[in-house]
Order: sequence, then C-alpha cells, then structure tokens
Amino acid sequence: MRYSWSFVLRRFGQLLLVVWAAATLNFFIPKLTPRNPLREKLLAEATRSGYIAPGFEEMVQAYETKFGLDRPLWQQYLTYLGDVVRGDLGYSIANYPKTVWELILEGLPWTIGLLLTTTLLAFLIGSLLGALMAWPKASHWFRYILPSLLIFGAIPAYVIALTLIYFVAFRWKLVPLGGGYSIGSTPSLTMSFILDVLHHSILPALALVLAGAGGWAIGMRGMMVTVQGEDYMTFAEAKGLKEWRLFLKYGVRNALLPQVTSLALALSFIVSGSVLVELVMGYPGLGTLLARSINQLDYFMIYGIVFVIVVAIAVTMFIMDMIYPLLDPRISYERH
Amino acid sequence: GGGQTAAPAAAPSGGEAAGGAAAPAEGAAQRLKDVPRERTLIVMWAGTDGQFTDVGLANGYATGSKNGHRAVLGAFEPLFYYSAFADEVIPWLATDAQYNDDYTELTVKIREGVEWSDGTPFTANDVAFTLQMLKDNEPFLRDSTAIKAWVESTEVVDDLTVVIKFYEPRPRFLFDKLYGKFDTGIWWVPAHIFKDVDEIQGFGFYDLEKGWPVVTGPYNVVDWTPQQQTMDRRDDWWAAKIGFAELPEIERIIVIPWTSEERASQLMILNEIDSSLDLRATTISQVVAQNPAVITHTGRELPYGYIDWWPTSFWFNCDEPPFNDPNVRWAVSYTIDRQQMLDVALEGSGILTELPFPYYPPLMPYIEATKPLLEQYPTNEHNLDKAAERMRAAGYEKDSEGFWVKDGQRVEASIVGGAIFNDIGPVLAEQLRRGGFEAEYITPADAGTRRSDGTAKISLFGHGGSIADPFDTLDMYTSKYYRPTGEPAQFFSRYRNPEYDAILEEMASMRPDPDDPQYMDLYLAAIEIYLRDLIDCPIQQWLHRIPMNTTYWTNWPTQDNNYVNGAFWHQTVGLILHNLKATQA
Amino acid sequence: MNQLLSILQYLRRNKSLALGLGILVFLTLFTVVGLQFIDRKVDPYPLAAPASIPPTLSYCPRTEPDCPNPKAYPFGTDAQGRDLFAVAVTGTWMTLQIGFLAGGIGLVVGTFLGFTSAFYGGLYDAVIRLSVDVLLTVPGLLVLVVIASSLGDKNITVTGMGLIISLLAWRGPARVIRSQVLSMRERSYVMMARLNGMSNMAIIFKEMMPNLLPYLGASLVSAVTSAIFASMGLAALGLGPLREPTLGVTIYWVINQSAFLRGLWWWGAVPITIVALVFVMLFLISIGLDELANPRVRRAR
Amino acid sequence: MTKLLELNNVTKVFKGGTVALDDISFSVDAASPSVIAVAGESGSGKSTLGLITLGFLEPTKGTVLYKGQDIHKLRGEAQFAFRKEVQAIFQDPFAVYNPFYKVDHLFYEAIKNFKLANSKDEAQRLIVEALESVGLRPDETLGRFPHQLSGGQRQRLVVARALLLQPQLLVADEPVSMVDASLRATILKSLRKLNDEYKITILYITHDLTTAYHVSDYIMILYKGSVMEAGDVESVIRDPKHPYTQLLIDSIPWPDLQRTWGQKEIIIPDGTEVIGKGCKFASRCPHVMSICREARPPLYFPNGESRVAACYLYEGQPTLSRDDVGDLFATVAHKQAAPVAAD
Amino acid sequence: MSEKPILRIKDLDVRYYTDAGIVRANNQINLELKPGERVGLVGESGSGKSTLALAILRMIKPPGTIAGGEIWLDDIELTRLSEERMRQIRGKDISMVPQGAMNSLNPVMRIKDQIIDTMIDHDLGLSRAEMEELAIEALRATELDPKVGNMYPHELSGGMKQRACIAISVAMNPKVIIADEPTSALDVITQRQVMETLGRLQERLGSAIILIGHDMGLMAQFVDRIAVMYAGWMMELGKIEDVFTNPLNPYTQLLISSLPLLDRRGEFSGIPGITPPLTDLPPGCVFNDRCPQAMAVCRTAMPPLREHEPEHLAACYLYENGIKVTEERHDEAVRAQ
Ligand SMILES: Nc1ncnc2c1ncn2[C@@H]1O[C@H](COP(=O)(O)OP(=O)(O)OP(=O)(O)O)[C@@H](O)[C@H]1O
Ligand SMILES: Nc1ncnc2c1ncn2[C@@H]1O[C@H](COP(=O)(O)OP(=O)(O)OP(=O)(O)O)[C@@H](O)[C@H]1O
Ligand SMILES: [Mg+2]
Ligand SMILES: [Mg+2]
Repeated sequence: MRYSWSFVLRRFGQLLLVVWAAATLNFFIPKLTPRNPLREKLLAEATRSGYIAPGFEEMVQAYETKFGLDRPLWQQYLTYLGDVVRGDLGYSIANYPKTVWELILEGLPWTIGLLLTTTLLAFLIGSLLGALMAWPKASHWFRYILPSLLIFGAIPAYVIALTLIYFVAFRWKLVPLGGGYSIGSTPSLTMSFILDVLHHSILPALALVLAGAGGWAIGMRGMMVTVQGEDYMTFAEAKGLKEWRLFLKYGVRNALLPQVTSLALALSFIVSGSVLVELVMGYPGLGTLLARSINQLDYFMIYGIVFVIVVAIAVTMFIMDMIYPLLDPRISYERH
Repeated sequence: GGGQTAAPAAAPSGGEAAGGAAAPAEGAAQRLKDVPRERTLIVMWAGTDGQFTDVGLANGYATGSKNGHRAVLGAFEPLFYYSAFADEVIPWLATDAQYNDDYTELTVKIREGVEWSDGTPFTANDVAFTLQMLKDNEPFLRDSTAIKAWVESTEVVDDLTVVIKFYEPRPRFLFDKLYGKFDTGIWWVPAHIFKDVDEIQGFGFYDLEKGWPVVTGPYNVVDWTPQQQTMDRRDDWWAAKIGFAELPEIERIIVIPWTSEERASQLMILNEIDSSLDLRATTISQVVAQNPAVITHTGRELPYGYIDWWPTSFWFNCDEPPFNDPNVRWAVSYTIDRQQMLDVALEGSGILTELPFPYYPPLMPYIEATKPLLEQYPTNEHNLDKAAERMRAAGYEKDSEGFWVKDGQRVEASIVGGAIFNDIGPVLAEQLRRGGFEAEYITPADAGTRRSDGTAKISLFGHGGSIADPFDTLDMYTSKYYRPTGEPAQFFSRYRNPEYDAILEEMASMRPDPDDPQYMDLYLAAIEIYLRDLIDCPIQQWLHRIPMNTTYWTNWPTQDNNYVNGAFWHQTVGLILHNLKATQA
Repeated sequence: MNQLLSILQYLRRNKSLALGLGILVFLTLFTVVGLQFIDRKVDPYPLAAPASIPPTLSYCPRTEPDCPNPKAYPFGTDAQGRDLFAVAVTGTWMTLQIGFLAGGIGLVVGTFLGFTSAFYGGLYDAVIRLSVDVLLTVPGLLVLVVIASSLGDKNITVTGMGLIISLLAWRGPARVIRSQVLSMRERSYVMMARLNGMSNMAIIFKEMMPNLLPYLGASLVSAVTSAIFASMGLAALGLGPLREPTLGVTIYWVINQSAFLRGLWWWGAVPITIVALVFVMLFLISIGLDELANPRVRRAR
Repeated sequence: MTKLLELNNVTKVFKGGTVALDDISFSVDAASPSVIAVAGESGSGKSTLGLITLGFLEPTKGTVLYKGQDIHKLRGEAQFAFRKEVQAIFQDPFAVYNPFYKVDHLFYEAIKNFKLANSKDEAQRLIVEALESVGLRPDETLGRFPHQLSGGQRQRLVVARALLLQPQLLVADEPVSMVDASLRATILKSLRKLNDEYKITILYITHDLTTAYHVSDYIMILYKGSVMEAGDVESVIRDPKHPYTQLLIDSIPWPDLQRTWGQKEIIIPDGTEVIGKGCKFASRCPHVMSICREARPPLYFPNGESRVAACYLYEGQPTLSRDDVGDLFATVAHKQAAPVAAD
Repeated sequence: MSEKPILRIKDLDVRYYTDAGIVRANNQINLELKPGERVGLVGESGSGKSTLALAILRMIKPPGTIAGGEIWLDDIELTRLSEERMRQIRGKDISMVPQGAMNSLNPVMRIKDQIIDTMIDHDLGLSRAEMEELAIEALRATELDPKVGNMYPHELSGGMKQRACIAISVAMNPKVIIADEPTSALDVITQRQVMETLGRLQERLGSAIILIGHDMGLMAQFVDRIAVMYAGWMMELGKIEDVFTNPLNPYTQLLISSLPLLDRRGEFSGIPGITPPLTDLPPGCVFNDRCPQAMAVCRTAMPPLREHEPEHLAACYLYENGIKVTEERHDEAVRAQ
C-alpha cells in the first residue's frame, strides 16, 4: 500500500465535493435560457405532422406542472439533489415516460465500446509514433513519413469520418455504411453479431484514432526528447542494452508517465468529445444523446448525462490518483 | 455492400427482451424468424441522429412517442382512410358514418369481424372509450383539447354502433378526426387494456411477453432497439380472416433511424433501404441519377415529388414594426426573386406558389377563382422598383450602403429557419440583403419558441391547414390566435382585423362547397384581405421528394399510380403497405 | 542584419519552425494578394456567382455566347453561389481571428489564474483549482446553446464566436500553467529576485513570465488550434455565424448540403485543404517553438 | 553586545515528516563580522538553515531574529531593510540567473529596487566598481547572457552583486561546489574580501571542509539537523574532538600525496537506532557508550578549548548551558581570548 | 611495466558540429591503459573529459562525431565495429560508472531488474534465477544489502545509488571501467566509502579504470597515473607523484598551486583569465593566452604531447627531452623551420 487510508478518504471527500459542485453548476446553467423545453419539444412533435392542434398551450402548462418545472428554482434544486443522491435521474422530458437511466443505458455500451477503445488506441498508437519520432535511431520512415500522416490530426474527426464513409464505405464498399450493426440483424451475444458490430465500428474507430493520435504523438515526442537527455538513458546505453529495450523500458516507460495523467482527462471527455463523429456515423452513443438533449433543453436528460459524466471524470481522476503510484514508484501518498 | 445480410444466424435461446432496454436481448434472435431481404421493407425515418429514443413507447399517446400510428408502422388503423390524391374515402375499421341534419350527432358503424391482435373484437366500445379517454385526459393527449371542447358524449348503441354527440354543429369532425389522412385522425386504443392504465401519457404499452402493443393492423413490432425497429406480418390479421383484404406481401418492416440526407442517399443508392424521409431537391436528383432503380412521385423526372399540405411562406409578426406595415411586407415580397431561389438553391426543381394553399384538386376551384385578384396582387413578382415604391410609402430611404432606413433604423429582417430550409434560406436572406434589408438566415435551437412568441419577425414555415377547404388555412389569420408578442401563440401571424374575423366566422358555420356562391364570395373577400395586406408571403409549395426503391418493391404511389400520397409515415401508410408488390417474386 | 542571419541559421536547423513559418508566409501572401482580386463584401457570400461551378480558370456563363465579362472561378463556386476563392481568401483570416481571439483570451485568463494560483497558493489556489476542475465538466455545447438562445435574432458574429469559445478556453491553460509555475517557483532566480526586493507581481511578470514565453507561445498555438476546432464543431452543429464564410461554416454547409454526394468535391476540398494547411502550420510552429523552449536543446548552444 | 542574527531553538519539520533542523540556536555578533561555516554531510540541514535565515522558510518552532526583530514579523520599511541587508549566494551559479535576461538584470533590479543610485551613470559606475573588485572585466561580462559566461564568471558576478549591495549578512550556500578547482580559489578570495574589506558577516554553507577551513573563522558541524561540534575553525579542523567531525576530516581527500585518507573506519548503521533519543550519531560512532543511546549529549568544552562538542567522551568537562547556546560563537570568541574555567 | 595495454587510444579527435561552430572537444588524444591500472583524467569543466569517455564507448551523439583516430580494445579497433558488436562490448568489456548517480538509474525500475537487464542483453545464457543470484552478488560486492535489489532508486540515498550504479557497471566483470565524476555529488564520507568500494572491486577484477574528475584531492588519493586536459587537449600525463611534485606544463603547475592545503590556510591563488571557447581557440598552444611563461613559439602551433621524463609526458614548448629550454633557443628553432 503506497497510500494511507486517511489519504484515500480525503481524496474521496474531494471527489464528492467536485461532484456536488459540478452537479450544482450544471443544474443552473441550462436554467439561464429563457427557453421552454416543453414547448419546444411539443412544437417539434406537432410540426413534424405539420399541424398544431388547438389546446397546445394548455398542454405545455399541464406538462410543466407535471415535471415540476413551475416550482421555484430552489425547490427544483433541492429535489434534484435529493433524487441524484438516491440515484434517481428522473424522466426524460422529451421522451416521457422513458427514464433518463433507460436512455443512458441504451447509449452507454456504444459509447464505451467505441470511444473508450478508440481513445485508448489513439493514445497507444499516438504515443508510440511520438516516441519513434523522437528516437534518433528509428528508421527515417518514422521520422518523415509518419508526421505527414499526422496531418489527420489537423482535420476534425467528423470530416475524416465523412470522407472515409464516402470512399471506403460508399464508393469502395469495403465496410458498412455507418450504424451500430447490420440492418436486419438483432442484437445477441453471438459471435456473428459481435463480428458484425466490430465490422461496423471500423470506420468510426479509424476516424477517431486518426484524428486523435496526432495530439498524443506531439506530447509524447516532447517528453521523449526530454527523457533522452536524462542521465539514466546514457547510462542504460552504456550498459550495452539492446535498442528496443532501451527504447521501451527506459525511454517510453518514463516518457509515458506524464501522458497518463492527460489520458485520464481525455477519457473523461469521451462522452462529450465525439458527438459529431457519432452523428456523422449514425452511431447510437451517449454523445449524440447529450447533444440532442441540449438542443431540446431536456433538463433532466442533460442533468442525468452530465451527472454521469461528472461522476465518471471524478472517479477516473480518483482511480488515476490511486494507481499512479503503482505506475510511478516515486509518487507515494504514505505520509501527508 | 459487404456484411448486410438480412437475417443473421440464430442465437441461443434466452429470456425475453424487456421493454426498452438496450442490452442485447438474447431471445430476440431466436424469436425472429428468417425473412429474406426481398420480402422485407426497409425504411429510414423517425429517430434523430441515428437513434430511436422512444424505444418501448408503442403507445401513441405517450408523450415521448412519435404520435399515433407512427409508433409502430403498419400496426394501427383508422376508421376510414382518406386519400387526398385520389380524393377517395375508404371505410376501414368502420363501414359508415352519418351526421344528423344539424351536424350535432354522428353515428358511426363499425365493421363486423375486426379483431385486436390478442383476439378481442374491436367494437363501438373502443371508439367510445378512446373519445372519453381523450376528454378525461385533456390537455395531455393529442387531440384531447378539441375532443373535450367539441364532444359532449358518446353513446354505444350496440357493439357495432356508436353515436357521437356534439355541443355545437360540427360538420368537420368526421373529416378532421375520423379520417386517417396525412397526419391527422384519431388513433384508437383497446379499451380492455387502457381502462386499467392510470396515466395514459406515461404508459409505454410495450411488452412482447404480454403481446403488447395490442393492435388491429397487419403488422406488429417484434424487436425494438435504439438502432432499429422490426415489425413482422401478422398472418392472423382480421381483414384476411374475414376476406375484407388480402395479407400484404411485405413480411417484415424494418425502420432504421434517420441520420442525415447524405447517409440516406448513400443507403438508397446501395439498395440498403427501400424508402426514406423526403430528400432535398438537390440530393434526390443525385440518388435518382446514381441508382436507376429509384423512382419518385414524378418517376425519374423533375421535380421528384408531390405537393404537401404545407406550403411555405415568410410568416411575419404583423404586430411589431417594421412588419406591421403591409407596405413593408409587400416590399419583402417584391424584393425576393423566387425564380432565382429555385434555380440556385433547388437546382431548378421546385414549385412556386402564389397562395398559401396546396394545389390539390378539391382546392383548385377556389384557386382558379382567385386568379383575377392575383393580377392585382402579384405575390410572385420580383420587382425592385415596386419594392422601393412600397418602402418609400412606408417612410423608408436608402442609406449610403444601400439599406433601407427610417429614423436611423435599418430593417432587421433576420429569417428564422430550420434544417429543412437550409437550402433556400441563405439565398432568400441574401436577396433581401441586396434589396436593402438587414437580413440573415438563422436556425436557432429555440426556433419554435421564437416563432410562437413572436420574437421571430420573419420566419420560414409551412401551413398545415387547408386540404380540401380554404377555410383551414385562412382561419390561422383570425384574431382568436392573436397574442401579444412575448406570449406563445398557436398560429403566429399576430394579425388582427375585425372585418376579416367576421368573414371567417361566417364561413365556419357553413358546409364547405365551392359551388355554393355564398361560400365562394366569402372566400374571395377573405383572400382579398389576405392579398391586400399580404399577411404572409407565399414562397413555394412544399414538396415531399420521397425516394422509392424498386429493387425489391414495386407499385409505389406515384403520379401515374396516384392511389395515395407517398409519405409512409402518414396515417395512410396502410394503403401503401397493401399495394406494394414484391419485385422479385 | 547579423541578427537576421542568425535567425535564418537557426531556422535552417529548426526545420519544423521553418516549414511552419513558411506556410504562414504562403498563406499570408495568398490571402493578401487574393484580396486584391475579390470584392470582399460580395464575393464570399451567396449569389455572388453562378452556383456549383467547378474550378475553372476561364469561365464564361453559358447564357452569354460572346462572353463580354469573363470571370474565372479558380476554386469554383458553391451551391449557393459563393466564389470559393473569395471564401478561401477571407475565410482563412476569419477563422484565424476566431482562433486567436479565443485562444488569446483563454490563454491570458488561464495564464493569469494559473500564475496567481500557483504563486499565492493557499485558499485562493484551492478555489481556483476546484473551479477549474468543476468547470471542466460543463459541456461546451450547453453553454453555447444557452448563450445562443439569449442572443436575439442575429447570428453570432465571428468575434462573438471567438468570445464565446474563449469563455471555456481558459480552463486548460490555467491548469497546465499552474503546474509549470509551481515548478518554476522553486528556481533560484525567483529567490534571487526576492533578494532584489522585487514585489510578487514584479516577480510573476518580470521574472517568471518571460521564461514561460516560448511555452506560452506553444500553448497559444494549441489554444488557437482547439479554438478553431471548437468553432468548426459549433458551426457543424449549426451554431455559428451561418452567413460568414469562415472555414468552419463552409465545412458545415459542405456537410449540410451533401456536397460530396452531389459531386461538388471542390466545395469541400477548398476549406478542408486550407484548414489542414492552417493546422499543419500551427502544428509545425508548435513543434518548433517546443524545441526552442526546451532548455536541453538550447544548452547545446 | 548587539546581535546581528539570532536563531533561538529553531526546528524545521518538513511536510513529509523530515526533521531538517532540530533545536538549533546560535547568534552572530554585529560588532565583529566574521565568516561562519556551516558544514555537514548531505541532508544535514545546511541549506534549510540558510533558507530560514533568509526568511524564505518559516521555522516550525523557534524564532529567527535579525537585529533583535523576528524576521517573519517584519513589515514595510523594516522588511525592506532586511531584504537589502541579508543577501545570498547560491550553489548553482547558472540557476540564479534568469535565462531570459542579460546578466546585468541582476544588478539593475537590485539598484532600482533598493534605490542605490540616482542615475544610470551612477548605477553603471557602481556595477563596474563591484565587478572590478572581484577581478572581472566589465566589458567581458556585462551585456551578456548567463550561458555566454563561464561558471566562474557567473559565480563571481553574484559575489560582485553582494558587494554592490553591501549587506550586513551574506548567506553563501555552497558557492563553490559547482565550480572547478582552478576557479574555486578565485571565488573564495572574493568572499574573503567581502568579509575583510567590507565587514560583511558571512554564513558559509558547505560540505567541503577544505574550503571551510580556508575561508571561515568559525565552524559549526551539523549532523541530521543538530550541532555536533562548533567553534574556532583552526581547532575544529586541526584537532576535531567529536567522532563525527573526526570521521569527516579523515575522509577529506587532500590533494596531498602524504596525507592519505581513510584512517578511520566508517560504520554503517544497522538500522536499529532509536530516533529522537540519545546522540544522533551513536549508531555510527566507533566510541559509542551506553549513555549515548540514552540522552542527547550537551555541548562540552573539551579541554576548555575554544570550541564545543556534543559528545559524552568529554563528560565532566565544562558545558555550555542550554541558555547560552545562543551565544555560542560569542562565547567561543571570548574563550579564545581567555579560556575560563568550568562553572 | 611490460604488460600489454588493454586499451589504446590513438590520435583521437572528436568534434561537435554546432550552430556556433565546430567544437573541437577532443584533439589528438593518446592514452594507453594497462590491466589493473588506475588513470585519472582531470581538467576544468568543458575540457572534453566526458567526451573522451563517451568516445571510448562510441556513444557520441549527433551533432558530435569521432572525426579521427583509433581506439583499440586488446586487438579490436572499436571505431570500425558494427553497432551491434559495439553494443555487446558496452557494459561487458568496457563499462561506465556515470556522473551524477542521482539521475542515472531508471526511476521506475527496481535496482535488481536494472542489473539483470544488462545480463539479459549480453546473452549470458543464464536462467532468471541464476541472474538474480548474480545480481545479488553484485550488490553484495558493492556492500549493499540484497534487499536493495527490490527497491526503487528514489528509495536509496545518494551513496547507495552510486553503489548501485557501480554494481551494475561491474556485474559483467568489465576489462575497462570508466568512472565519470562518480562522486562529485556526494559528501566526503560517502565519497570515501564509494571510492573505496570501487577500488576494491577494481583490484579484485583486475580491470583498468579511468577516473574522471576535477578534484585533484580525489585523484591524489586514488589513481596511479594522471592526465590533465585543457580545452580539448591533453596537457600532461604521468605518474601521480611526478605530476604533483614536478608538474611540467605551466597549466598543471598553476592548477596544483591553486589547491587548498592544510598548511596554507587562507591563501588563494587561482588561474587568471578564462578558458577560450572550444569553437574559437587561439592560434598556437591553447593555453598560451593565460600562460605566464608563454613564448613566441607558443603562438605558432599546439605543442605535441611528448615524453620529457620517463613516463611523464607534457605538451609544452618549454621542454625538449625533459630539459627546460629558454625562449631564445625556441626562437632559433622557429627560425630554423
Ligand atoms: N522542501 C522540502 N520538503 C521536504 N523535505 C525537505 C525540503 N527541503 C529539504 N528537505 C529535507 O530536509 C533535509 C535537510 O535538507 P537540506 O537541503 O537542508 O540539506 P543540506 O544539508 O543542504 O544537504 P545538501 O548538502 O545535499 O545540500 C533533507 O532530508 C531534505 O530531504
Ligand atoms: N552534445 C553536445 N553538443 C555540442 N557540444 C557539446 C556536446 N556535448 C559536449 N559538448 C561540448 O564539448 C565540450 C566538452 O564537453 P565535455 O562534456 O566533454 O566536458 P567535461 O570535461 O566533461 O566537462 P564537465 O567537467 O563539465 O563534465 C564542451 O565545450 C561542451 O560544450
Ligand atoms: Mg544544500
Ligand atoms: Mg563531464
């Protein structure tokens, strides 16, 4: 154990504080608009059929009462806090009677499946490329060709996604045209379905990895340059170590440490960060859900998703803090 | 394309899918039988951004559902179908409906042998129950406000006869509420299930174990995830049983959520889907060009669509300067160049309109009669001189940069649009700008609120009014919908004119009939006021440009085979489903 | 003169910086010269030209057989009749304007908070740190929607867009700079400055800040980069100055109007190429500055 | 007798629990400026002592008085005067320069803030004077960036700066440990000059006893934050009494082929020592006695000489009472003049 | 002393090609090392000591390069070896004890693993357990507790770290050990301990050692022969007693007279002037502008390193075959050329 319980407890208290503050902030922000989400939602529904039925305003008001949106703000806030503590995120305004949890759980597997994986992949690939870029003995191929590939990092992921779809899926028909799985197949825990899902995730994953790897590569390159100046690299080379060991165990291993902290931050943005790619790909993730909820000002949905994000961020940070000493033996929380 | 087989290998057995959960339902794969692609209809619509958020909301009255029949395609049926294009009423769950002489009572006869999917007969009681339910749950349910205001009571005479009594004469009730057409018409619920439901708008009505939803239509949902919704044909459908209609050829319907035109077009070109929401003029031409199997309402010719009941206008806030002045409204109309709009934004493929009506056969007599008036009030004319004249009349002068100013104020003419107007919107705004209006095309997320509370001074929007009777659209301009700016209004012209109100009031109590000279005169008086004041500024007919793929299915509704309008998301979808024939027999 | 020579010499070694600056010079020349050929008030907007014309160096409208007033559209035009050459020329600057405004403000505020919080520590530091952590959870889109809906019936202007993005752009720099300053605070020359009787503010601004300059330069580049990304993302969600020909808005229209499907490839190619160029430029400059800032590299004098 | 600097029972415990200084008291007389060396092995608390004296660190316990006033309670004018009068030279002659500025910055800032000159010319003249008196040629040094100068030049510039400011007290923390042998002598000479000619009291912090011996008048040997031996440098170095000092001096590699190091064995502690009780050096001491593990030894005057040693080997000899520790160097100086008998 | 040298450096030139110009960090360096011999290498900062060490290991990184000369290890010429062969020699035949042990250990690896890494990459063909055994032995040899093997660098004190480095360096029984300022960051007691350990090990293994440093005291205590470098050139080379008692080169003389001695308290004599930048050396002898005994000839060319007394070499025009000459004679000689 590299940390004491009192540290863990304090750190946990901090986590709760951040979650509370973030939840509060995010409660009030959407309330700053003069918009009425219920009217928007009901209007949107009505204009879909091109027809606004009489009694529309009465309907809006009745729903306001129903969702408690006509009560004073502080009452709404207290109710919200109470609900959140009980883990009750309430109903979606726009999709009543679907609950916020139901909707989140529908999107979560896709988000985790695609975005978590691609963020990690982009991290690994990018870091490796960055390290190779800074490694003087790496083949020139890495140092000159790969940076040009990194131009992808200069193009927003959704533009890459669009272009990839157009060529790879639409023109060359190499992979499916978006969506989470084939039209006509049904979700099940079978090999064929899983392969189908993977097949469908190739393009979005590729777009996200291409777009994301560049940033990691830059960071890693910088760290690797620094690490190479360290005395231990010189000494390790003088020990007559093989090139790859020198590179991986001495160079990459040390240069990666500061990157890990950034990874924690990046992981916490996967939900909000890839909205556009999800949109372009027709991929049913949480990002899309959040973007739409914000557009519809579906308060409870926004609160719910943001709350989940906040908790995810806080917990990720917490976990990172907890495992960081395992990665870097120099850090220790034993006495503080 | 690779990988898109219609039916994957069967999965091991397992539990049933719980309503709404996203978790892969192990049972689903086994429960579903294999249906070949050529017996499957795949359409893309509903949902947004590639996701269904209403998974498990089969109850069309649930707040978050897609409303009525749309929740589960092909599952719900009206009492009567009405096809505006064929101008034909097709009795369906009912056989007949008769008003009494003063239009205060309507007697509806239910067809014998209609059954719900759980075997319970569909009776007069279900109709009476549904109407009562709407009255009781006002205003939460769609149509409930109107029903509560109109319907005094219902009387179930016997299993097949129900009498609906009104407070006042309601000659339009039958057409408005009992005919399934476009997007209107009441959706009937099974009384034996809904009677036990506490909160109708919070009821999902989806539980495959229980056989929910309970429907009368030939299809019912068998699988529903955020990614797709699958409906299978019910071979024990009542109409086939009693010989009223044959089973449709389509064995399975799959609905996938809408994402974007780009994706819909690509899927269409690759024959992945059979139909979709309507596409823009500029995209559908590409789809037609790139896939010879795709047809449209006008075949493979321009304009690739049919006129919807939703003609587009510039709606003004007629209660606020500067658009409270008819001169300014007319100046706007003269300033925009509709033909240029068509040529540039729609690549020449649109239909302009001089009046806020869809040019449907029943409305044509009225439109013909308006021709002389249109000579005097040329609503489609592009004429900057006339615009200038009108602006000067309103007290404006041009400033050094070419903008109209009065009291140092330029005319702020931002156009509130929405995604569907993204093609014409920027062009119109630019035309206004060049004509001296400080215009910009905007698509705020709260466009709906801005329109309804009047903070949007000009908005691009449709009408959804008249189909067979000019009254419905004209009624939108009466002062009963007037609310001061800032308060939400159902129709948002904010136009007030007692003279106009009086004409419309008189029309309201009359049976619509173009051959009735009195009715026609009233109409002409009203439309003259509309034209004189240019309450809104007609821009174009709204076209539904629906791509229809003949690779797997033929006999789509087209102008040569005009049995119904082609929007499969309308109430008349049943008619399309019954008509489609498999291409590869 | 001598200095110029040594700068050139340095650039020969720092190839990334040289290449990045090269692109900058190219873009500047391209846009500045380009401006002479267009009417800035008309050409980059709809209806300035016939719609959907592929890139051509000599264009005569088909309607006029003898072509009295030939006009070329070297980058083609879009479906709404914008001259894409004019879009490229004006849009590049608008985009950079958003980027630098947002990135700049974000960095200035972030730097100030980062500096003061690290330097003074204590409760102030704790509050800043907590605020940044909490604010990091706010979805940018939410803020934008809130602002957009209180905006009235005008689109956000280019400047407004920059300002809005800057609202959230300071969080990252504040975090990073704080940790930089924390490590710098222990340096001997900071102690020396105190022994020189300098005030805290003087130490922050005169002693520490200059040394973070290369680092701040690099951060500015990355802040600008993320601001441009943000502006493009927002435009792509339809929340932007829809009329203005910024690169982000142009890409929005490309996607919205299915340009690729319609075969109007040049409509997309123009903004994407420029965006890529701008980013490659910033990316290279950033790498170059990084090297400049890295003392280990500098030590080799 | 006015005291320039006075440390009273100063203890510094760092966040991690490290006790860097353990109840240190001493004072420096204002009347007779001298060079006092603080020596000891790495981690013995030397730099901490320096930082506390400079007011950059606050002691956990105890007080630091400058001219009779607690330095952490100084405000306004008094604080400003303290800043000017107490200056420092640090170990790394590169790190003290802000790499962004030319080396002149260090001088001009000082002159500006402490208002040492009324005009630019006067400032320039002051700087040139200071540089010349440490043997630097202004044209070779001024107007350059720190990395354009040699380590020796950089360090001498810092010395020149101290000279310019004419402080009362100069804390020199390992000023020559990063400078190579040939430059070392030059810098030490300048330091000596500060004391001899400008009457600046210098706290010379070092782990190098050879240089301590050469520049300082008095020496204080620290071990784990406590004083082991202190007194007149000649007697401490030439004839160390405390076993720790003896070991230290025995380990100095003198550049002298006759004097070989390593006469004394180095005992590596077995890790069983009890912290906080007894003599801190007990576990490494070749002469350890049982009493050494019992209680902290007081400061004895071995043989009534001009230095004290905290070691029970001298039990029975006169001790410096706890209250007088503050006057250590004064007492020592006094003793040097006229040794007194035990009380 | 007829034994065959284990390491021979012949006319080694090392250059760094920097923006500021070509840094001539090592010039015409000649040095022979016999088995079991301890040679010291002193010189002020920047005189090219570390460069020489790195050159021997062929670890000069761009922009530096070995511009000329030969390095023989027994019968192998190192500058011409393949990179892979050279790697096998590093750590095994020639090993290095790094400067500043504080940062020379990989902070995220256990000490034991850092020792074993070397063994693995030199293909000893041992099992993991055997290598662990050897690693523990190496630690013991440096008087470290075997427990240390399981610790991370930050858990060790400076002296322990330096020992760990030594343990790593000697684990493969190298023929030549190059110790680059191994103790300059340590206090005297620890320094003594470490140096004693290193000395003992070296004697046991019979390796030759090059000790780099600028502490003449340490040299006096440790080495047999000493080489004095100045501005990239070797100025003097000889037995430690000879160099200390009878320095030939004026630079060495000044250096030695600036050393602090117990009986010269309070006397300080530095060398006036500063070292010229290696990119821009004065013509002639590199020390001529600071040399109190400079002659006209000194401004013509760098004098070669010659043996002027038995086993005592110096690069200086003041001597010819060990006899101090006058300026006049030199001028004659110059004229004669
Ligand atoms: N800021 C700090 N936080 C925690 N511990 C510290 C800090 N500064 C010093 N220490 C610890 O206090 C002790 C004394 O440190 P100090 O720097 O005073 O020693 P020193 O005698 O100057 O050593 P050296 O010769 O290595 O400079 C050491 O154990 C050190 O690790
Ligand atoms: N990587 C490099 N690039 C450029 N110049 C270098 C490099 N490494 C060393 N030098 C230069 O080569 C010369 C000799 O350096 P070297 O490190 O060998 O000196 P040293 O004698 O070891 O000094 P020190 O005592 O400070 O360790 C110096 O002028 C130095 O600036
Ligand atoms: Mg120290
Ligand atoms: Mg060195």
